[in-house]
Amino acid sequence: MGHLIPPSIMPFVLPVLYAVVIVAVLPLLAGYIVLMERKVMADMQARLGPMRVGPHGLLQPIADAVKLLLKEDIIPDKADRLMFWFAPLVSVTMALLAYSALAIGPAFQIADLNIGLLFILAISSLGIYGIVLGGWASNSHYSLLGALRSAAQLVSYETAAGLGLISVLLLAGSLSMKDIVQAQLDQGVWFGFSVPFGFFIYLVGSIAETNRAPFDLPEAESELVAGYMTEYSGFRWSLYFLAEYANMIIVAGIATTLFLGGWLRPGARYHEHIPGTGIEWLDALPALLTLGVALYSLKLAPTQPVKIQKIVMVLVAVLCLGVACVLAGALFAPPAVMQGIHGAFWFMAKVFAYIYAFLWIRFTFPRYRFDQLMRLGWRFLIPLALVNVIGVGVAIVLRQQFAWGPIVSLIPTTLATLGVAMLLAKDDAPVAEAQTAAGE
Amino acid sequence: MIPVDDYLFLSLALFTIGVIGVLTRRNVIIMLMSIELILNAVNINLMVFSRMWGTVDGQVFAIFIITDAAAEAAVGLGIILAFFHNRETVLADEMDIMKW
Amino acid sequence: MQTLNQALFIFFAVLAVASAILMVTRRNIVHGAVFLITTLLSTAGIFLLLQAEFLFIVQVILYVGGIMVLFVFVIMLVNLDVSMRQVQFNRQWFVAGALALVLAGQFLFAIWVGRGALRLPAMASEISPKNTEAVADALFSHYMLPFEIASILLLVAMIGAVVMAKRRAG
Amino acid sequence: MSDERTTKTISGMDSVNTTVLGADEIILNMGPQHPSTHGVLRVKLKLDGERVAGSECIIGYLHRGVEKIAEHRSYQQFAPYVDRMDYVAAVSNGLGYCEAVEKLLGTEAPPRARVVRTILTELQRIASHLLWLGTHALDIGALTPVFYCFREREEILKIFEKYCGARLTTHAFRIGGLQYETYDGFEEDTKRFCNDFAHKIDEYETLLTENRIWVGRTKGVGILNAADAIALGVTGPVLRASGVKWDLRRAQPYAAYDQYEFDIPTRETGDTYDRYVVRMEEMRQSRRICLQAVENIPTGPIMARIGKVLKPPPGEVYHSIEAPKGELGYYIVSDGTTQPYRVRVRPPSFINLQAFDKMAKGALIADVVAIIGTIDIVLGEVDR
Amino acid sequence: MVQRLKARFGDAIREASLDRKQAIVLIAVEQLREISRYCRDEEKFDMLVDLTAVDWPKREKRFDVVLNLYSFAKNERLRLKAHAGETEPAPSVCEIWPAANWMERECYDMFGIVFEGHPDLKRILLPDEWQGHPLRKDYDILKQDTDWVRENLGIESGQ
Repeated sequence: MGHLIPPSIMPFVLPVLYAVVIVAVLPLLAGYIVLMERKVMADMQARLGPMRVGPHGLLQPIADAVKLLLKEDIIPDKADRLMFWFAPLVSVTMALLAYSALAIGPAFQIADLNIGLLFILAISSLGIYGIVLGGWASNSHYSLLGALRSAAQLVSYETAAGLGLISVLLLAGSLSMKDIVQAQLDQGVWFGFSVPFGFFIYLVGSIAETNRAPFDLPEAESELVAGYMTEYSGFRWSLYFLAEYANMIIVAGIATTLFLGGWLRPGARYHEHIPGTGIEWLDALPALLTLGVALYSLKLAPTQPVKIQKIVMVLVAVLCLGVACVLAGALFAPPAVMQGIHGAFWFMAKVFAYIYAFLWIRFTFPRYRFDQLMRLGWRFLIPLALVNVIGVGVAIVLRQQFAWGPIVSLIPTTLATLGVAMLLAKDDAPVAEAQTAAGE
Repeated sequence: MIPVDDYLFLSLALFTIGVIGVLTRRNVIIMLMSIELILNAVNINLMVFSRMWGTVDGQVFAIFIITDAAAEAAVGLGIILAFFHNRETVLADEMDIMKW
Repeated sequence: MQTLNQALFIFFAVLAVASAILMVTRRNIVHGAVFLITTLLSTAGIFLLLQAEFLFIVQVILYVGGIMVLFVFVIMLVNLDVSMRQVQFNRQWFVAGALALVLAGQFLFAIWVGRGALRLPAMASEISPKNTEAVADALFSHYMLPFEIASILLLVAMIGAVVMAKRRAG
Repeated sequence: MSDERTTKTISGMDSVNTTVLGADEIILNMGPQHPSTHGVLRVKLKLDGERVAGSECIIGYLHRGVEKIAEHRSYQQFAPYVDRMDYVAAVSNGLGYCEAVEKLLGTEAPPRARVVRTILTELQRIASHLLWLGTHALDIGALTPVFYCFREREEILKIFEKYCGARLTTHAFRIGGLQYETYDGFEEDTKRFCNDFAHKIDEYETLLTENRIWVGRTKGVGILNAADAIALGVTGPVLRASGVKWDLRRAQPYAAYDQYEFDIPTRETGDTYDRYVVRMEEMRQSRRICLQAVENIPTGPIMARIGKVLKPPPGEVYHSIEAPKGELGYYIVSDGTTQPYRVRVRPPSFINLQAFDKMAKGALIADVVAIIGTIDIVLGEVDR
Repeated sequence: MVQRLKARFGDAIREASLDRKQAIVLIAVEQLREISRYCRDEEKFDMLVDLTAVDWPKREKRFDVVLNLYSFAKNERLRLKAHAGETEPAPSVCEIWPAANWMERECYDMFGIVFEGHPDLKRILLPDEWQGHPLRKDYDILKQDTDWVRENLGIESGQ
């Protein structure tokens, strides 16, 4: 195929292909994450969630998308027309741009920049403009307050999340996503386990960065009525919505690559198997999983009340069956192909697990007040992250000087950070009284 | 071997626009932004010559300029906010007294 | 590769100059800020062309992601529509403009004389020491002292900003 | 609140940003149809930046003139109106009114009726507190408790439906006793509900009480000390959370409360967290009362012997009961005819809402929502 | 307790009676504030449970201002009644019990009794520009302030 395309643009073909795939798949993925969120929320709250559109609400995202497209697109009359049109565009492009450095599988990566991680951080930090300009352009008091609050929140939690990442970079030694995963393979341990606090800080930081769960103050329904998105409707609003979910997937992707060993199969270290012979049973797991889903949906098909729901269920079953065959087939293919496909599967599995954790946290915790949110960010997370980074640095020095094992050297770090965390947490609680008593 | 002149022309253009911005505009914020523009023009020059000599000193110096721009912007905007808070105006002409 | 490189440079250059001009002339500051952001992003692009990846990232994160957010914050907090109505250019704009052009002319002449003398080495396919590592080494070896001074500078700036805010809020 | 400093808008563009930074306060209007004001309550907040400098509640959007209607209805005809006032706790409204008229007539409901009335009122108290907990948690951002609470409340409403056919505005009691005999499965249903309700409450406790964010959002918010509470006439859980151990069911027992022992939960600081703990404890106590009452429901008539047409001797009476929101009182003046001359309802929510301004001063916007939730007001009762 | 009141205020205490085992004391409206302060401080009636009014159109002093008090210490209730005329204002008890604030505003809104000394006496339930006081006996139940309805709601009121 190489000779068909003139050599000068040869290096650009594959990345462009991947980019097209990602941009096409993303809205669908975001839609289905919304469905997953509503389903998970429902079963946590002892109810069923969307069931009406398609079997078990599987067609709900498509219905939402169509509704959003048809909805009338209102622009407040005194709004700043140029900014109003430009703001959601900014946040969506930034969200999509950040995918370029994300390494889905060993092969499936648009551009392996050697400053991959920094690039994603930089681009996602530009997302703030979409929100701030959006809040400003809709020219209403509520959305401006919401925009300012969310910008302040993003800026402060970006530092916390960034510091959380640095502690991992010290271990990995490189910025490029592929090398980080490689480092985790060589050291045989996922960084999530070796630097637990870094993982915790990044988890909290990423939740705050995507305006979700306990930190979703900007669009806190009760006071500011959907914050900066108040004046948007119809397609424009769905752009913001898409940007938010795309950000969520990016953040999950970064966390998976850095803390959960990207596309590495759990227990990847014993991976030196010869193709066709000692395939570890773990490799077959993906195929078996998708096969199970296919059988389940087949069993469900006849029970669907409406005829077309039966067809949809059968369709879903066929789709899962196909994926299962691909995964099974890959087992016998040369290792490069097998790694590519299985890598992508494991990466997506971990991303979805991380997003499930997002949803889980979202439905158990009440919302933080704005000043508590800021206090948590600046007074608790950032100092903790700093201590963590120093701790990891010390651990690395220990490992080089006294050749301790990678794990052994990190234990003092975790203990030290734990101690500091307790210290900081202790003086957080009683502050609430003092502050309101002063206000009295 | 690409000639260096295109980059120099570009940074000169940005530099002149920045200077014009500072000198002619009345709004203080726009003046601050024009200063950022001038600093950016200087950065381009540094990068070009660092690339030409093949060393990284130029880039390191550019980093220092950016940090300095950050510090300058922070304090500058602080002053503007304080001034706006008291005098409700943002125009350079009306900032004629030192102590308000 | 050469033509693509040239095309990119022209694109970034034109974008930078155009948005710079727009920034200076716009009546609405928010539009001005957005145009400044486009200028900064296009200069970041030029850094990439000059194979300075780390600087590209620093420019994007620090300049656009940090300082410009500060600017946009202040613009929103400042009472915008009154200033939009006033005259945008001060009285002596004509004299200032002429002076600036004279200054530009001198620089132009200086560059014109040395035209073609300096050459950029060809676009190396793979930079030997990765750019980030090289900058890092330099930063922490030769430039240790300036690095510390820069950090003190930032500290002073932070304290200044805090004092400014506290006095106002007090 | 006389100086009405609205934001100065400069000609042309309605400037949004003038006062974001400006020194003068901005008037933020949480309008009648705000998602978290538990009904049509409008609060004008004077904000100094993020803090509330002063607040004024504007009510009356749901005013139906119930007291005027009462003067043109006979005693029995007015009973259903009473349920519409505090529509969340209709049964206890009915109990208050019926007992007030019985006092006016000088008669007493038979023992069996009194015990069944106590059981139904206590179930209604649990239902009302469940609704309060659900909406209060939802305002502060916890999305899950509201569904758990409504699942339990559903059980109670089923019992009401089986007993008197209606779920919300039940009109379960008649003056002089009860209209309907208890359906045969009544004792079992209540017992089953009370038994599995025990660990349900613990479920909410684990979800919220130790939750750092919940504590952070509620502790120290909307503080009301005992002296202010009494001066402002605040009653019910809000008063008990401020440290005053007073409950009408114990102080002046009515219906069959004197036969059962239950304790009265109180807390000291009187902030949102204490009110939350007091109400959770009250749900447990109500459950205890129900269990004791269901054990021995005395047999006997369910209706006292009073004529079809009630003509109470002229005079007046004031009778009050412990409704879930506070002391619900009825001051009835009769002029000997079949229609009451004047019925005055003492609504707990109306008077508790008065304390809102004292609690909200100095709080943040996000707390205003929590404070409205913690007073547990129902606008039907506030506006009458 | 009534003797102590009589000793203190003499003829201001018109009559004391028991109706359905509830203590009622009829007092002169001029002394309302002093008697209320006395009840709160000496007699420990520290909570004003309710403040309302009853309209007797046939009497020359047509309104009954009724205060229900409750004492936590003695666990007792007391009802003070005072006859107030249509025009002359009744003294406000807001300084003694802040709880009276909204209740007095409601009485003014419904009956038109002016409480002098009230910090912010304006209508609480009805819109401010509403004419007439609904709970008065002569205010027919079907009557409505038709012009307020027409100009604000733009509909011809149904009655």
